[in-house]
Amino acid sequence: MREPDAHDAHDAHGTAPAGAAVHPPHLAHHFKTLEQQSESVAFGVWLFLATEIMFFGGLIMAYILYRIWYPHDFAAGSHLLDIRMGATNTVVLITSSVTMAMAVWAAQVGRARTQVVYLVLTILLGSTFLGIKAIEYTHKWHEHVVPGPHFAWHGPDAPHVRMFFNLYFTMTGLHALHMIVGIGLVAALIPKCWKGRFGPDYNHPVEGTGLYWHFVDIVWIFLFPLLYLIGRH
Amino acid sequence: MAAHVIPPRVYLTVFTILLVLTAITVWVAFHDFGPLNVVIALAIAGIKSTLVILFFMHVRYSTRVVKITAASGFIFLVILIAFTLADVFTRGKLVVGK
Amino acid sequence: MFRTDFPLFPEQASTLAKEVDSVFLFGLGVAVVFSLLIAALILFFAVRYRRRAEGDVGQPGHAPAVLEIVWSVVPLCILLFMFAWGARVFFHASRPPADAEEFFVVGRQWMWKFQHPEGHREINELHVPVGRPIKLTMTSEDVIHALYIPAFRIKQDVIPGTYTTTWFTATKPGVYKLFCAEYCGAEHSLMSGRIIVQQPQEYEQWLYGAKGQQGMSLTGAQLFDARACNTCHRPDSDARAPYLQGLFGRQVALLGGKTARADEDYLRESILMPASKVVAGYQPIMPTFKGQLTEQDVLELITYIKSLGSAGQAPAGREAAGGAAPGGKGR
Amino acid sequence: MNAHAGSHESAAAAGAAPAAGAAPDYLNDGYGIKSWLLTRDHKRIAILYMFSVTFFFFLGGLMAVLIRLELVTPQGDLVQPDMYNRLFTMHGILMIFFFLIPGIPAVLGNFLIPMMIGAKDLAFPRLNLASWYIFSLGGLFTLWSVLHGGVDTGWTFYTPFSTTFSNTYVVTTALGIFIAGFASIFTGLNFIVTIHRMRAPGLTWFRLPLFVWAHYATSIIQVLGTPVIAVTILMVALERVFHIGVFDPAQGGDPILFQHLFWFYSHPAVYIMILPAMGVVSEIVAAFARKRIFGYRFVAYASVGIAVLGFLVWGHHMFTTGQSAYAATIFSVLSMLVAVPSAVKVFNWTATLYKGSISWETPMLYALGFIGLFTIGGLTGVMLATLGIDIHVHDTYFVVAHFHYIMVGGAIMGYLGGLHYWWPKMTGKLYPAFWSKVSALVIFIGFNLTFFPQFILGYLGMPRRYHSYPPEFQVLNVMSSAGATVLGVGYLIPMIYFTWSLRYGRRCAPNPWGAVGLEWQTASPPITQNFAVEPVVTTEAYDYSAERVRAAQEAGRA
Ligand code: HEA
Ligand code: HEA
Ligand code: HEC
Ligand code: CUA
Ligand SMILES: [Cu+2]
Repeated sequence: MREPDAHDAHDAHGTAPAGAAVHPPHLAHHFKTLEQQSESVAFGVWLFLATEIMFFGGLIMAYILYRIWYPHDFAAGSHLLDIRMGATNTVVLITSSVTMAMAVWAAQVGRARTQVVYLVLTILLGSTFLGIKAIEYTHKWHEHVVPGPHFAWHGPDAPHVRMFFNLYFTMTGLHALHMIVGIGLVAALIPKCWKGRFGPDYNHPVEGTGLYWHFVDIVWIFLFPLLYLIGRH
Repeated sequence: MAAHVIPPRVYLTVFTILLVLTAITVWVAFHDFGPLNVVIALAIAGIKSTLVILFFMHVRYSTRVVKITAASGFIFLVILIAFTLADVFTRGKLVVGK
Repeated sequence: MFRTDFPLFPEQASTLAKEVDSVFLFGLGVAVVFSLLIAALILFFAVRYRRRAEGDVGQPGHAPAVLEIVWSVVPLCILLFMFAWGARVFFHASRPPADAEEFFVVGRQWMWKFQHPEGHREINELHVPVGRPIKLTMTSEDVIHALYIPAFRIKQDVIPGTYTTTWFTATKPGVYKLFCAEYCGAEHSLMSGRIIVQQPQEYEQWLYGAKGQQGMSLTGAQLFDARACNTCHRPDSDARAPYLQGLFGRQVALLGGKTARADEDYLRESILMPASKVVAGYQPIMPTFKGQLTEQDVLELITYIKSLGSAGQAPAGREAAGGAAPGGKGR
Repeated sequence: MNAHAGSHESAAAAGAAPAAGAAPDYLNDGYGIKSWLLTRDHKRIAILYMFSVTFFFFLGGLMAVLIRLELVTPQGDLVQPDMYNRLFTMHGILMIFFFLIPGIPAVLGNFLIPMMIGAKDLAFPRLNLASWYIFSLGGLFTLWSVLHGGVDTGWTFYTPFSTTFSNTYVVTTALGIFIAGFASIFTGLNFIVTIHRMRAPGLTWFRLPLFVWAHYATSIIQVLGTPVIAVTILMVALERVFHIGVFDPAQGGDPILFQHLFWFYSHPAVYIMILPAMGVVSEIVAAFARKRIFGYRFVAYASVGIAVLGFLVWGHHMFTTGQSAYAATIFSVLSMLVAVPSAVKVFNWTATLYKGSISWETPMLYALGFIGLFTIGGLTGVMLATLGIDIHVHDTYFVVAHFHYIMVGGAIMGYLGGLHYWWPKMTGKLYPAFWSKVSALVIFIGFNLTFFPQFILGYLGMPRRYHSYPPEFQVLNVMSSAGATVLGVGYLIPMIYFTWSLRYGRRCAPNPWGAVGLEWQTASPPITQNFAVEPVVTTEAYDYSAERVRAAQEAGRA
């Protein structure tokens, strides 16, 4: 559903209308040309990403407001985040974006094995990101800043620090969820790549997934400075 | 096929720039530029995401509607934030007795 | 019991009512004129140009740009005029006059608590003198409510965690309905009350008839002692906390370089969440009083602090203009 | 828009003659439940949606009936206050999120857009089907909540009442709305891509029917606005379950932030509800005045203008909530601006009637009703946007009357007009003309009787969401309840004759109205592929020249 699949079966409606005799195998019945189809898919994915921007936007709005209201508490909360892990994760995710871009490139030039290699790399990097995130989450648990009954903060204004961590966990949690979905989408591509389905003519599933993956990367590019880099000096 | 195939060389260049920018943003965070810290951090994030959008996501080579779509998400987000903050910053500011 | 007589227009009982009604009547006029115009044109055309024969078609008309401009610009001008007029009334309604007497209102599910500046408390009922501007400073103990007095044409949401204000000058003695206009739960429709507007003498009588009441600032002062605020907030030079005299209305320098204006919200926050805005030059040692003081207590404390003088009308011997801190500590 | 003489005639001929071609119409292209539930045909999906939204409409209507019954007397005697609060909440939620927002786009838009642009289907047929399933899933969550006792927060979910005080099924309902929101997003996304990429040769932007323009504008809002309500409602759910505190003043959160986020979507959402109806009205007025819509380009731009400007005015729901007075001023002036494109539309429709050839068929009656009632609703909206007036009438029945005038008098009139106009297209059957005119009249009268008194009540100061009220408001309330009964009957009549017509209705000609839209150039009901031969368009939209109309009528009779 992330990647609106226009790859509809074209046999559903019985007899194809006259004149549609030269319908390439990857072309859904209601499109006229492969180009029309792949442009539609890319455009569709982009619209979906615009939606996603607004989705994260609501949270970012809340975050900005409270950060303006409670600067010290947010800085105090932020200091507890491990900047090395955050930075490492940024690098990991950017690298995964490159491997994803390379996978799309490999599809465009029709190299099946290369595609698979890059997609596997992307999955590995994505998993690394999630692994590091999981370690961070456990640290936070031991530091008693995970929202819930376990939360404990020994400083002034615990509620506002808790607000920081609530937002931190909601935002990074939703981001991680998107990562998981992304890994699933990439994994779903691999069998088809292996069989050499994608080439110069037909590669929009890879491209669409790639767009999604890069978007998730962009979200992190913003989350990292917003969450980790407050008042460090 | 979004016809244009971007050579891997471009990806590697962008990748390098992204890494450098990440390093800069971390470095900046540990130095005090006053209120500029936030501005710099967000500006760098903006540049990084623009690079990703233009090259990794091929928007530089895409049709106009895709460009507009990509931009519109951010524009409407800015509208949401700007108007809401316009309220928050001026709340309770109406001076008594004027 | 079915009433056959019913009002079509609400009573006007405040200075604001006339203003609101004038804009309203203007808006209504615009609405009626344009609705009738459109309806008349539609009906006229639909009859006049009804289809007479099966194969008839309309006469293709050319749309002159002038026409489009006219029917965009004319409504636009009317609209901007309405906006400007409405905004004027609104600003008038949002800015209490400086000499308004301040009453306090606390809303909670599902009742209204009022307190007069002299300290008298009422529930679901408020006595006010006619002809004097009255400012209501309001907060809520639970959810959002809204104080609505139709005859005065005022309405303002009452929000937990912050203060909102509204004001009115009643013009006619009488009893007026008070509603809660913001949905607040099961008995939202029963959260109503009365505003009793009296002649000033009557009002004074009523006030002094209400026995055993003392001024809010006095109860506030007692609380200030009872809660040991005065152990830190003292006038002497080795006090651990800023002296609060002349504080109200001033710009306060905060830790971290920002400043804040010491209004009601600031005072409230300073008492309930002291660490969120720490005064420059002090340690954040003030304990939070959240959960220990009722909204009522907080209001009384605030009234007391305000009674200690405010910026611009500082008590003798201290100057507010220079910003020099009482007790020599930097602010 | 239409196919020009040469090629469209071949299309019409091929499609129109059921006997001539091999392809069966879409209703007969496969039978059985599976052929419906797994269909990817936009027309069948539209029908699925039609059943869903009709169901939700009557459920919401039933609650309206109970609301009006309760309000016959000033005391709260029919139901408990708790129950009353659930009734209006569920009424609002069902009507808005499950009836009107999907209503016209997912039913009429879904059915017609591909045909109007000469395409075989929407760009993403599977996504289209998925969106119906997603919508149904959201509906099930909401129904589950209704059956277990419902929600009592008002459809606006204001915090902190909804997050910390209500003890009803807020989370499940919120989830229902969250899920249904994605259906709306996917529909919008599908439309945008389709309109951009799938137009028939020769069909340039300014040859598109205004119905398509209106849906294009609507889709922009669906795509950019809906995610914000999704995340907001998600935060409400998180707040209820994990107490994340973002909207809870007790934890330093700001309840007004919730209102900003909520209205950032929900104001534009009112245009999701009205723009498609405006599109319908443009089609009907052109077809029954046999005239090109006056100022076509201005009407087209007005749709997009409303959609974009509509994002800048949300604060007008918050004038008295403690929002800053400066922000309120900005929002007020912007609200005034958004009324201008609406005015442009109303004037252009009216001007279209001038020297038209107007026939008083049922769809036209509904469309004219729309124009009148929308004008009243819109002008009272402008009064609400005037700051000085809103302090008095905010959260009173004046507001209730305003939005019912637009949504019931406007949008539903538009929807019903559209159904009556395209019913022969969708089903190939005719409904009884007499009864349909009666229904239009009954609905118009019942509607005004129901909601006009509410304007007066509102200005008198009767707050909304009131289970009981002071006795002096009774007469007007009784009038309103009486009107609602008439209105309810009015809605039942079409329900009956539409159902009747499915079985017993006369088979209609492919083009019973002699309309020239591309959707009328093919069989009624259309074949699965819509057109046997891809149409080529060489003329402007609404080319109601005498020859075209005669040709259309002849082809129609064939
Ligand atoms: C389909 C739905 C729909 C539509 C289209 C509109 C359209 C408009 N609405 Fe409405 N509105 C609602 C649905 C809708 N509204 C709902 C549901 C609520 C209540 C929500 C809740 O709290 O539960 C509401 C509430 C609401 C409020 C808040 C009231 C309050 O709670 O205090 C306001 C305030 O500004 C407002 C304004 C407007 C305006 C200015 C328009 C404009 O777009 C109207 C423009 C149209 C015209 C102006 C008419 C045509 C013009 C002419 C004929 C030309 C002549 C014109 C002039 C000379 C001015 N609306
Ligand atoms: C699309 C949106 C839509 C529609 C179509 C309607 C339709 C109707 N609405 Fe509603 N309404 C809202 C959206 C809508 N409403 C919203 C958003 C609110 C605010 C909720 C809130 O405050 O949170 C609201 C609130 C609202 C109130 C205010 C409640 C309050 O504040 O206390 C009232 C009161 O009269 C009302 C009445 C009606 C009536 C009489 C109809 C009629 O048009 C309904 C007609 C339909 C039927 C009657 C059903 C069909 C017929 C039958 C089932 C047959 C049997 C019936 C009879 C023979 C009588 N509505
Ligand atoms: C343990 C000492 C202590 C007690 C007890 C105490 N305060 Fe404070 N208070 C402080 C200090 C220190 C500050 C300055 C730092 C800060 O803003 O937190 C302060 C600041 C304030 C301020 C803001 C003053 C300014 O100049 O802006 C207000 C108002 C206030 N206190 C009110 C009260 C009230 C009312 C009470 C009793 C209910 C109280 N305080 C009890 C220590 C105390
Ligand atoms: Cu209190 Cu409604
Ligand atoms: Cu609105």
